[in-house]
Amino acid sequence: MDRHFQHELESLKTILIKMGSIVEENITNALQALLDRNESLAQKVFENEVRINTLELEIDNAIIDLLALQQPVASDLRFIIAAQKINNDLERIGDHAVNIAESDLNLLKMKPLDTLLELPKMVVTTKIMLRSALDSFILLDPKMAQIVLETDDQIDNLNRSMTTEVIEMLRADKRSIECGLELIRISRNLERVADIATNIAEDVIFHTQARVVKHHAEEVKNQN
Amino acid sequence: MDRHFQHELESLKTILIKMGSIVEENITNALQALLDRNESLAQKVFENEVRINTLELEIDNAIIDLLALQQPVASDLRFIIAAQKINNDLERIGDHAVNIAESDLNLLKMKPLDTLLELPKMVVTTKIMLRSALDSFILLDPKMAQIVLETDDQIDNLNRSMTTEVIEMLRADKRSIECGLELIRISRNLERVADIATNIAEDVIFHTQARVVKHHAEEVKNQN
Amino acid sequence: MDNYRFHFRKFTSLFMFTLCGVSVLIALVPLVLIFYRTVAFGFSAINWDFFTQMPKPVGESGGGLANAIVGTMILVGLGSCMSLPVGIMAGIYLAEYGDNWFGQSVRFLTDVLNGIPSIVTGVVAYTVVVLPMKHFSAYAGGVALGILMIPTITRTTEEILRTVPHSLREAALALGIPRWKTSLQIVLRTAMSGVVTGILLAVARAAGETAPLLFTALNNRFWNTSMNQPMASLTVFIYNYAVSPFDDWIAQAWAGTFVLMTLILLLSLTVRLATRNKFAGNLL
Amino acid sequence: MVGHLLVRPLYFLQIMESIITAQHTFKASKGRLINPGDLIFKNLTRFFAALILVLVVLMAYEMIRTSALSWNKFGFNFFIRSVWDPVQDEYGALPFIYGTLVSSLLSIVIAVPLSLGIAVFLTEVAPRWLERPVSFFVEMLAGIPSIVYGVWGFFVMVPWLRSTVEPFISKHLGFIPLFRGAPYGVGMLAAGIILSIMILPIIASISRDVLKAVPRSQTEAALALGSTRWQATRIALAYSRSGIFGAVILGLGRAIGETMAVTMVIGNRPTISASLFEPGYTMASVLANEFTEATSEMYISALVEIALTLFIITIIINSFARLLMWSVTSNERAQKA
Amino acid sequence: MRDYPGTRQTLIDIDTIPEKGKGVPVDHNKIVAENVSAFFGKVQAIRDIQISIPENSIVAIIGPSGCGKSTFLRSINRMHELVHGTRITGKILLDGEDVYSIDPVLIRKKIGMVFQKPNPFPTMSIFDNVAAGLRMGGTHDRKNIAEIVERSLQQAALWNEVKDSLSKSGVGLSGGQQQRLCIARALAVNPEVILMDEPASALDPIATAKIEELLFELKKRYTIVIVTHNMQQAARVSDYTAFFYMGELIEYDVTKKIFTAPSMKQTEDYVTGRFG
Amino acid sequence: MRDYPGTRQTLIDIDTIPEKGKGVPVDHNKIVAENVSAFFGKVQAIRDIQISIPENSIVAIIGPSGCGKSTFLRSINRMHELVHGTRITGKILLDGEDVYSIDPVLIRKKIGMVFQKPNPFPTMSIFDNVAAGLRMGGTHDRKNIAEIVERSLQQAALWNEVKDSLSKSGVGLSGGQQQRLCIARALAVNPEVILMDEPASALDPIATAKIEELLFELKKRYTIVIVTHNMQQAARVSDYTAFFYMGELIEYDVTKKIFTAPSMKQTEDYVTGRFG
Ligand SMILES: Nc1ncnc2c1ncn2[C@@H]1O[C@H](COP(=O)(O)OP(=O)(O)OP(=O)(O)O)[C@@H](O)[C@H]1O
Ligand SMILES: Nc1ncnc2c1ncn2[C@@H]1O[C@H](COP(=O)(O)OP(=O)(O)OP(=O)(O)O)[C@@H](O)[C@H]1O
Ligand SMILES: [Mg+2]
Ligand SMILES: [Mg+2]
Ligand SMILES: O=P([O-])([O-])[O-]
Repeated sequence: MDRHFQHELESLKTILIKMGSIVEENITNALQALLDRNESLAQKVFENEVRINTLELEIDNAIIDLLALQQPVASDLRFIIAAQKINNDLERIGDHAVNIAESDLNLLKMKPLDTLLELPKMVVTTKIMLRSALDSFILLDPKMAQIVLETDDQIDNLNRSMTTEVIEMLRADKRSIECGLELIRISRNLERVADIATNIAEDVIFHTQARVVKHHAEEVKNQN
Repeated sequence: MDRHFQHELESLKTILIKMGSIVEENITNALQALLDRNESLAQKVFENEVRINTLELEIDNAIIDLLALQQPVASDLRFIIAAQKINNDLERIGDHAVNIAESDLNLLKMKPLDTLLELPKMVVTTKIMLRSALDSFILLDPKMAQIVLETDDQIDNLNRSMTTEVIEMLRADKRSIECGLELIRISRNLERVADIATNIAEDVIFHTQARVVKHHAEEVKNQN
Repeated sequence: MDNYRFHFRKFTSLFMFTLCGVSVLIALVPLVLIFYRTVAFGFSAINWDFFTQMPKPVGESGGGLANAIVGTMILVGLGSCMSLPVGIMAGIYLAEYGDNWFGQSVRFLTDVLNGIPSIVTGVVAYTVVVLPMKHFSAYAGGVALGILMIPTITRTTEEILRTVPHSLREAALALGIPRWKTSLQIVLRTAMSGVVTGILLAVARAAGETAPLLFTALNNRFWNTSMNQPMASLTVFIYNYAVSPFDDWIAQAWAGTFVLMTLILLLSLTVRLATRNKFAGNLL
Repeated sequence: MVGHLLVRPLYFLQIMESIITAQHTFKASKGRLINPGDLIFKNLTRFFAALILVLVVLMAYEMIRTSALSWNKFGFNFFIRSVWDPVQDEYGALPFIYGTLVSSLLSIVIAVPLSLGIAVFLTEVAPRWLERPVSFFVEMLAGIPSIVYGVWGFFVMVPWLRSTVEPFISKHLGFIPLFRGAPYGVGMLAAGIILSIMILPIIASISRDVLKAVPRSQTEAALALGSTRWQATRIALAYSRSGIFGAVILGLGRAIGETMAVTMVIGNRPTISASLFEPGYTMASVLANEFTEATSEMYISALVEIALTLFIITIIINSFARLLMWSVTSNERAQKA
Repeated sequence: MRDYPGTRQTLIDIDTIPEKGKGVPVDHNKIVAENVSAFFGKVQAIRDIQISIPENSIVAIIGPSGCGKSTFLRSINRMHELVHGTRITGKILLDGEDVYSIDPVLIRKKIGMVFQKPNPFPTMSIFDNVAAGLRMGGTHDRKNIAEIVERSLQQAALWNEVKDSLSKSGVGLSGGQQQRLCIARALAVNPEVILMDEPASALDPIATAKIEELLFELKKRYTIVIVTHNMQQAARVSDYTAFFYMGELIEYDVTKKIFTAPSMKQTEDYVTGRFG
Repeated sequence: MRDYPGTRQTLIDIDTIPEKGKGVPVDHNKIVAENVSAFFGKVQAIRDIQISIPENSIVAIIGPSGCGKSTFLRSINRMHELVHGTRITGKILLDGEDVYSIDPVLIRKKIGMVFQKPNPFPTMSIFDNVAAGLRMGGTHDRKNIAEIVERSLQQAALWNEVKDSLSKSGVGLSGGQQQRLCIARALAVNPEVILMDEPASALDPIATAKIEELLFELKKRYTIVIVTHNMQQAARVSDYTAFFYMGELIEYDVTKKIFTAPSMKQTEDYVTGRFG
């Protein structure tokens, strides 16, 4: 039977995807602003953040309404719970994009750097992870989500080496302490974005397979 | 009428409070470890983190079950939604405690610092905020929650001056770059903890007054 | 102890149900006997003449009860003409509007009328029609049967209309159908088979009545279709012949009994079978 | 066929509807609007309902008027005198009243247990293949005209009572005054038996319907408590007791007014006797036997007074039944509120 | 009277999100009850009900048993007065006109009703059931009737299931189908408002879901007032919800509000099941 | 057969969290159905039902109308055989003993039943209603009966409401009270299992909530099997849920599982309302 409720779930999904694409755009812009040394791109991030926040509130409201009015169960409920988490996660990614844009603005005030070290690599990987996580949600593809989980280690490694490299850079050139701090901040933020993309992938797995993978929950359970 | 369902809500609240106290303990330990240069306190943070993660999963499960089985509405639903968010928030605070503990371990490997700059102040304020946020949840006291929201600015200011001071410290003494980075990291993490305490306060206001204060939602709405 | 109790209960149960079965057997005995007698005695006395010939004078054998058969039809017809409109309309009133003191009174009086022995109806018809006219007539018989039929038709109509769920009326009214159309085209139509059943049973009952005709339509040994004259009826003929001392007449009484029973049973059984016992409970 | 008769008045109403154009609306007394067709239809049916009321009142009036002569002469003594002498124009109705009461009570005593047995058998015991034909036969009994019972009773039952049953009973139970006396065959016992056969199908089939109307959940509730089938049946009987009582009252009413069958088997002798074997006379049978012969005005008046008495007894019985039903239902209503 | 921001369409309408909360303005209050009280003899069943029902919306009435839900519903199309000894005070306006100043037959054509138990006319075929209101209302044009019957059955989402058995009896259908038949029957006389008194309480969950889906379609053309014992149902289908208690209207608001953050303590207690 | 981790107590039990999922082991399967099929004449209403019902738990049976829920329930206490022309194959074991090898009168004492519509015996007082089963069972000791009646009414959470009107008729109570009276009546004969066929479907939400609360109390002492059309009710009250469809048992699992992550597509479609 084609139910009205399902249309509401569909539109929830659509708007979540929309939010996802804005967030992705924000991440992209935040990094592109640095690469292109383009301040207006960074400004755009702040503008979009307002939209993201509004969307987050709307989606939160919609979810509460769905829960209050439709009494969802089983896969519907799991979808809504997943949507709620993803919403929250996207908003956090949005915050990290803003953090990066702030660092951008600080960096743009300083003299250009010769190298961004591991950052471009991190950016590419993070974006792929985020995109894959969102795609796995759209396509309800737990396999794709699984891949996201596995990619997280790469980012962690990149972040670690980034920190070491920046420290070395700072040792070499005392003047760029602020600059180095900003680079580390960007790297950390990217690492968090990747973490959050991982969370989204976990939620997708929960929604599609009714399996909790967060904190390696299954192993935790089995150990106890 | 005394309903079975209400007992379940009560036990949800109890366990959330329990989780809150463990998280608070972790934050305290993470900072005390630094102040006392006590590595075992830092280790304890890692141990507790496992418990926190387990609790988070349990609470998440319980919430899904409540939603699936009890079809809560109105204040019950708002309570469950608030509980879900607070659960998530507490877990994040737990993560930040771990981050701080990691920094602790790094710092403990280096030679002791003469000053922790603004950190002690930040620690006190953050702990008060977290405690107040949790208390406002326990007592369902939106006024107390409101105070938490207002305290957040202090922390932001402390964090900012902390960064500046660390940069100055680094300029003065090149050897302690790692040390400075860790201090900034701890400060940032504390700032995030305060943010999250603010989130909890927001959720309490939502639960008790059915009013969304996040992202200054009301102003956002009114502007549009 | 408990075991004993349990077996005692089981035994009581079995015993009581056996008694019930025995009741059925006892009740069936007279039915079988009556059928047997009527068929055995009546069927042999029946021939074509019985239906086509007039009664023969005392002493002559043969002849039939043609005039009585026709007379019964006329009398029942007269009764129906009188009772149908009153009975059905009053029945509709009681079912559709009758929840007030007036309806209660009418319902009560209808029940009274229904319970009045048929012989009393005859007495009333006698005082109302026969006494003023100073002679017995088919009219008087018709009035007596009519009075007899009215309560049956009224109450069966009412009861059957009441079996139509209230929700059906509300459904019709909510469609903007006026109430009177609702009563006629929804309620009455839904219950039509029951109403017709009620009428037919009233007719069957009237056709089998003897007492109210004894001193209203009286009897008539001759062919007569004038309403103003005494009129023969099957039942009165049977009575008169049965208590007579002549074997020939007694045989004819059995034959009449046989015909009457066949007629009435066929009538009511067809109706009952057609409506599958749906309304049987309300019709007695 | 008869349905046709029905359609006529309806057709008439349809024509009437087209005469009333639906646009006109009538104000009802409370100031709310009422549909005009409804107003006409309601009053039309009310008119016919009123006819019934008029009819009953008229009947009572007629009987009172005609019996006035007798009432004026005998007064209340009419009911307690045993004389019945058309020659002297002396009348008393006591033997008839006695005969009526005894014969109908006897019939009730015989018929009620049997009827209940049948009703229980049909609802609780009989498998479906048996239930249908048995109810069918029971209802057949109800359809047989009373004259047929009379004829059968007169020719078959009475001789059998006389030759077999009554001698047997008086031999074994003769010490009881009820069963003393010569076996005439005709008499109270015959009347009681024939009446019981006649009212049995009425009581049985109404009781069956009432029992059938007991919600299944009642018996199931009892069975689910671990009761035996009979105990569950008792629950059902208790549930439907007022309906069953109504059926019995209805049967009693029938028995009191039954004429032809009784007339043919009761012996028609206006005496009061303790023995059931003795002939008797009932109010209905005296009317049947003597009305046509009644010549004097006083004779007719006395007979009409007997008819009036029957009429009044009927009203009393009906009122009683109604009162009973009313108290039961209003009790339930009060409890529900 | 309060004015309502408009009917719920979907929970989130992507393009209008920033304007959410304003939505479609209420063009028109289809039904307005002013100080309506209803009595059964001396018993007062409802007391001073004041409510406005916007056009093309679904309004649910909830409340504990005996609180007067059905009574209020039935006073809208004047079915209340069919019970003996009843009385109504106050005004009920349909498009601004007092229904008690119009012939009830006309009012009931404009305000259709669907009942708790499906009640098709048992002697009529499916077709005739739907046509009944038309025919008895004086329409006898065959083609016209056939068209309306088809359209009504289609609107009631029943056409596909019965189109090959239109001449069969309506009582042969399943409970849910019967109820949709009753809805089609009500639609055939072209009402503006449809009142439903617990229309799904006699149905199983699947049939109930079908009826609920149907409601979303119907409200595009009709104004619907539905009484329900099933709070979840009220939550699922309605735009506005009225909570009745002891014959009074305690709270009337957008359904979302009633089920996420009711203003009155009594409402809160009722919807969360803390009542009584 | 599957073995179940134990009955649900509260959702979160603080002290046992790490051990959650192991919980109290199932001591005992109170009822075991093995390959039960039931027929009405030639119609097969249920097919090869295989189910184990753990002691002191609430098992809900859900499924679309006509799927055989009631039939299965009624075959447990042999009420099914009361309908003419019915037949049952397979085994139903109560504590390991086949109920079809015992006198039905004895079985029904051990397996009580509560019906859809409250059905107190209308000719009896409240007291007599509760005492009916005892008396019919042959207990006539007054003091004993009075004690049992009080205890049963207390267990059914009705004692406080009726203790001053024990001699009044049971039909004077409200619907919800009547249903609790029926529960007390069933409890009085000291059953081990209680079967309930939609016990709250005729009640309003408040009365329903009371009955549901009562169930939580009752399961401490009895094993309860409840048929319900109301899926939310099944979710709220039961420990295990069985989903029937077209006479077959599609899925039987812990209630949480059925409502959050059912294994079978059909179950999922049914509980989410996508069915049909
Ligand atoms: N026919 C009647 N006669 C007298 N009082 C009545 C009648 N119908 C209803 N009432 C009273 O009117 C009040 C409101 O009844 P109503 O039927 O409107 O309640 P409801 O909210 O629809 O209840 P439910 O949910 O049980 O249908 C009740 O208290 C009832 O006692
Ligand atoms: N007395 C009967 N005679 C013949 N078939 C029956 C009878 N009772 C039930 N059935 C059939 O048995 C099947 C199962 O019926 P059952 O009453 O067990 O369903 P259910 O799941 O309880 O439905 P509901 O939810 O409507 O109560 C149905 O398909 C029905 O057609
Ligand atoms: Mg933000
Ligand atoms: Mg963690
Ligand atoms: O929002 P986070 O600080 O937990 O990444």
